[in-house]
Amino acid sequence: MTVLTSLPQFPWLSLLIVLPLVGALLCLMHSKRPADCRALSLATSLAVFGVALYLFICHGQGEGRWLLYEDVSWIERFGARYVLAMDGIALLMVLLTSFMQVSAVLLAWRVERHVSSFFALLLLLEAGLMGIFLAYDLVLFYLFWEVALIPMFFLISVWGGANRRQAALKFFLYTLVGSFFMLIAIIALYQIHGAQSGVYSFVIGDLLQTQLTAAQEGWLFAGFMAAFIVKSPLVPFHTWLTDALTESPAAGSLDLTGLLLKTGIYGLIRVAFPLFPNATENFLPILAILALIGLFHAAWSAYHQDDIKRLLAYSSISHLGLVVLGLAAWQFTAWEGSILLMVSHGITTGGLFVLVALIQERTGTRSMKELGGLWGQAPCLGFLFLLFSLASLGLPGLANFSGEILVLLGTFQQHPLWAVIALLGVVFAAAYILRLVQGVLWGPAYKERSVPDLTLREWIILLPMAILVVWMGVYPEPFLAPMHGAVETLLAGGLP
Amino acid sequence: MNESLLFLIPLLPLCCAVIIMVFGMRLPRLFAEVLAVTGVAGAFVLTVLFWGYSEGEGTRAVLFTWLNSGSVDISFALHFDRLAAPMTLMVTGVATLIHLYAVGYMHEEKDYARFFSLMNLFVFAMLAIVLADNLLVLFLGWEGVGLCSYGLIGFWYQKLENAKAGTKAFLVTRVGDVFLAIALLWLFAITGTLSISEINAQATSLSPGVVTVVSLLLLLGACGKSAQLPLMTWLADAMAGPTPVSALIHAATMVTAGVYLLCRLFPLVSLSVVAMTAITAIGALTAIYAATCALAQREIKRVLAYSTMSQVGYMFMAVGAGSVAGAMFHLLTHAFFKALLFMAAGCVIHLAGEENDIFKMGGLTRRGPVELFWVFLAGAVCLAGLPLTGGFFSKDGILLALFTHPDPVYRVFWLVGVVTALLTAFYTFRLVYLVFAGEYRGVGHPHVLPLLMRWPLWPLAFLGLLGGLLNLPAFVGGSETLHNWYDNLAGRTVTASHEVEWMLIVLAVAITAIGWFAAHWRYRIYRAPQENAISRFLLNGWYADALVDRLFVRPFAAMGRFCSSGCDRTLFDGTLNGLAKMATGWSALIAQMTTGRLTTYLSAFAWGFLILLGWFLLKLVSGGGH
Amino acid sequence: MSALLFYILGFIMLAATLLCITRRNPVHAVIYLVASFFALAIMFYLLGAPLVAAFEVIVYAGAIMVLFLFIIMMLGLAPQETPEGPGWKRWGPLVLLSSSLMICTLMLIFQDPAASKEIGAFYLAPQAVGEALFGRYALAVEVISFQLLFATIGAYMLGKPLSKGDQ
Amino acid sequence: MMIPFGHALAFAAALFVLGLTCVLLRRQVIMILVGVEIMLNAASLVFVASSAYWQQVDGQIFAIMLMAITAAEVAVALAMVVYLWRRKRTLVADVFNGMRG
Repeated sequence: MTVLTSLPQFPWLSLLIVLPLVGALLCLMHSKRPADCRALSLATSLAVFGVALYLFICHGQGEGRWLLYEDVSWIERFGARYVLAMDGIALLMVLLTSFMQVSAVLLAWRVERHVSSFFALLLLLEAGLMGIFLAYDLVLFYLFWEVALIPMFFLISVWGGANRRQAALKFFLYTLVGSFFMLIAIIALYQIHGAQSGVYSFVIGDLLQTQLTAAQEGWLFAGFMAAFIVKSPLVPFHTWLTDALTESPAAGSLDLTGLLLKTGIYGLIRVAFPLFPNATENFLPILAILALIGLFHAAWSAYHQDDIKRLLAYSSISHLGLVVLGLAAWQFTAWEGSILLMVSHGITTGGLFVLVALIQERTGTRSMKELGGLWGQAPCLGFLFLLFSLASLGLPGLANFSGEILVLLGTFQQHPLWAVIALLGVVFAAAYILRLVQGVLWGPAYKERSVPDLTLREWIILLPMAILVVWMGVYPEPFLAPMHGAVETLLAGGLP
Repeated sequence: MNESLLFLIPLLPLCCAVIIMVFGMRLPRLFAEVLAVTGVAGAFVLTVLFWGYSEGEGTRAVLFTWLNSGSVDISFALHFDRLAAPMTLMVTGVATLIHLYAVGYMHEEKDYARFFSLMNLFVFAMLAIVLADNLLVLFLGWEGVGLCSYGLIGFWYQKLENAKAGTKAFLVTRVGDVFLAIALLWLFAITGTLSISEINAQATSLSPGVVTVVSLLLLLGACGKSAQLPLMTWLADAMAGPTPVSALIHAATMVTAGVYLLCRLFPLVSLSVVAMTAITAIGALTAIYAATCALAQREIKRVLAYSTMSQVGYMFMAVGAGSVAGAMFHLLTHAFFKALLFMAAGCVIHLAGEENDIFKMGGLTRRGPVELFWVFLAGAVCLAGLPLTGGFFSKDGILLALFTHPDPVYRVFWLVGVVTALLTAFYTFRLVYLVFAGEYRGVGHPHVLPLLMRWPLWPLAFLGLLGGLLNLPAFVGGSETLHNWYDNLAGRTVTASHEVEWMLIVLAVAITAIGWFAAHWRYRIYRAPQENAISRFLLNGWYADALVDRLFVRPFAAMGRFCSSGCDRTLFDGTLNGLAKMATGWSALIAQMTTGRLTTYLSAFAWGFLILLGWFLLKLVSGGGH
Repeated sequence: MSALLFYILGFIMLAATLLCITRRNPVHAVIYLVASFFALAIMFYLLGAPLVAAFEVIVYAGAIMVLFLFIIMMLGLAPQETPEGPGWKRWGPLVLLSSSLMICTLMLIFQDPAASKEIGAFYLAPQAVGEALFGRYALAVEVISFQLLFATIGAYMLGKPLSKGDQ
Repeated sequence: MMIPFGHALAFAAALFVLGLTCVLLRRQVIMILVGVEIMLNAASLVFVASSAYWQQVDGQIFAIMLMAITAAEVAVALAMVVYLWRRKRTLVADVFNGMRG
């Protein structure tokens, strides 16, 4: 292990996790005063965002493997340590999480039932996500993995739509089964490593040195992949997502699509690939095929949907297919593109989900048959909807394109055929997105209902997202720069 | 002056677009209009001012890094050279006139902010294509053009058909974009750069097979934007947009982008004989296809749309025959007279009381200002290729290039070009006769033509008629200005004996005359059209839409249904529900054993105890005691 | 002599127990059981455990079984459990189970060489037991005393009159 | 005393099996408890016999503790019997099947 552990510094990373937890607790303690809860959770999420922003600006360009590292002994008996580590990729994910969380809190402003619990769960979810992105010890990682799961389950099952129970249960079972395999693999790896070296440890950095036979590596890798593939989600393990996204409350779907889905891919990058390089190498083509199937399957399915939320859920699956494809290409540019796309997809699809929630609030429907002509009634809303849709469609100059083109440029250098097939998927993306835009914005307006335009609060949610979408499309350099070093080390496999 | 000021040329329309988009509805209408026109006119003036930069190898300017990751290092960079300069001038110039016209045309439209901001954005995107230094910036403009056409064709979105036409334009061109993107990725993979000039420089060192494939991909990409076979179906429907938009799409922006792309990458494309032949073949096929379709159209703008397709086919043929100068020459003259024709058609439609059908027009010389007839005629004779007009010289140059090409197969293309010219002359004059000759057959009341819709036509008529001077052939005493200006970028120098040239000219004149006379004979006096299978076939564009629908759209929708209902609902969810049912069944079975009765549990415990004991015993017996 | 006595007592104990478990009247059953415990107490004495024997009589036969009797009488339990009595179907398998258990256990016991060794003469004075109990096993005694306390509290809680909801 | 250790154990086993039979055979809760007592006594017998066999005090100690624990158990169990009787006016064990799956 590195000697970074001894550096005395302020525990910024712990702060990122502790702050939302404290916020959640305070929310629960003020359950009688909903207004306070709102203000409190907004303040908390803003504070977390502030910390993340500070880290991005002041620690974004560090030397060495890690930008920040914290290591405290935790459960000594088992060799589980409280290790948090942040590299460029984690930094981006942390930034995205804290940013989306502010939006989610603002979006949930009008929740009426069990306000304090809602915000507490939202903040707990943020803590879990932060933990996933920062943990560098497998027990800790698994712990946060489950911590992030539970609030989401309640968010869906209590505040969700008509079919919420079933959707929540489906979500819970899928992810739980996946993570169960991961748990087994974690323990097995721990045992193997301990028996080999005599040092029983869960820290990823220690486990990297484990010598595994091909069969062992394959099985352990499969265990981890079960969790990550379900979470990513790749076809055919994706049906939980469409239901969960469709049924969950607005803030929940924002977090689900923007952040929770990324944990699966992040797990691939941070845990599965480095720990099992040989198995990874063998598995990459399969991963690519799964990704491509997912990309096309979801694009086709999206075209058939009438419920706009469900359509967006499929579009998420399709985009994440491209992200996974970039990872499977195992190429520097493609990886950077994938990570960038992950971030930008979080923002664009997040924005779309916000807008869908607003549209549903105003019109009471999500069916394209009953929508249309919104542009004339609420031009600002329509404009932003168009903007995010176009970004999602991969228009150059908007956020998703930067990631997509990097993925494709990188992938083509390794596997031209994959890139070409993926490009065909781009047309399909255009097909369903344009169908969405046409169904929502164009056509005759429904005269019997009036659709008010965006309010100030909604502007505050959407405007930063819109600005980011353009910024990331035109000048993604600030987001690309921090990850260069991290991607390089991860690809080389030469981790400390 | 600093060369990065060159960025003002595309950024001026962009900034105006953004300002209008954000503040348009809050500011007075006049402000938005002035801003829109100023943006484009400013770009025109700047182009003139910066003309000097284009000489020699041209000037490169880098704004800032766009994407930087690993070996990818792409900047927002532009390259103002001899190929880009005239194109920029044309785009901004024609677009300025169109914008002026649009101010008049849209004076009753309430949603003007969206319109003008999209128009300015459109010009920006086209300038990005023209000025791009690397293929990614070009791709930015390329997609941007698609987006703007989407927004503008579907501008009157309340009618769902308009929105659908816009969507169609975006989607069909996007299919072409995919091929362009593949070419882009491929070029990057083999050359390690996306800079156009570097790719052109490295072209000779690439393997011929790769060059051929990449060129064909580029061709398909160009086909999408330039509405060539097989990706041409969107253009006719694009008439759903306001007339200034049609003018912009057909004359200054969008459809010419494909031709420009091929000219830009000509050093690469020209290396492949197969690709060059394919380009010519596609151009020729489209030219004759569109010309036949134009014969039977009833809507004035559709006739013009098909004529555009046909004329762009000529430009493709020119590129295929190796004459970049010829292609660009035709592109420029075509831009002038087609913008003119569209804008005049807009006036005509206004006069006919928003009537599109040419069979319900007629006698419009007497209903509106007579000058309209003259400017429309000026455009028409250019299109028909009447001698001494701009269109005549540019088209003749292309036919000459085809005729003199060493490969004998080009004679076939040349013949197609000649036949197309005949058809062009025929349908052009058919249009003129149906619209202007005879008595008025419609019922609509004429609208008043605002001044702004009238005077922008004059400069265009002037340019169209005298456009030939741009590149007057040597044998009629010209100096081939454009060809010399392009210098080493001009492609193959067409050399032919004077006899051949004169023969071709005489032939062209004869053909135009025949077309005119045929139209004169058939349409001078109005006769009601007869419906028959052939006319329906041509009217529907050879049923290409239906074919596309059958071949692609329906299978796609079916696939969507299959994936969503078939796979997800039935297969995946069904399997899981089955598993869940099975688990529930098992659990019910096990739950039955949980009777809740103490006695059951106790006896189960006792039996278990017995088994345990028995096992011990067995172990002892098999172990032979201790 | 004492060996013979041991066997006689053993058979008395088994017979009393058998009668106990087959009586339909619970009062009779408990009385037979008391008899069985007396026999057992004397067996304890023969095995050199006078203190345990005394406790067996005082605590088991004297206190616990009397408690049983109290409860049975207090609740006025009917002698008959079920009108038709246990049928073959019910106790046939039980006899099979019990006998096979018995056989298995006996086989297990007697295959061990230690089973045939004789128990030597042994006598443990109550004082020695007391010293061990409050010396080495003091902590265990404390724990058990706690348990008795809790049991008392538990019995008290259970014995409270039912609240209305439970009825 | 000249009896083999095995015989003492055999008596204990027989007592135990009788107790178990009682537990399984009888339906009344109180008789089930009686069966439990019988089995506990069988255990006591083993403890005491072992104590004599190994000449050690511990077996007897455990027998005494067993009695103490049994006393506690019986106290609670009989209290429950009373409780159950109050609720359902019967002590037939099969009636109490509230834990049914």
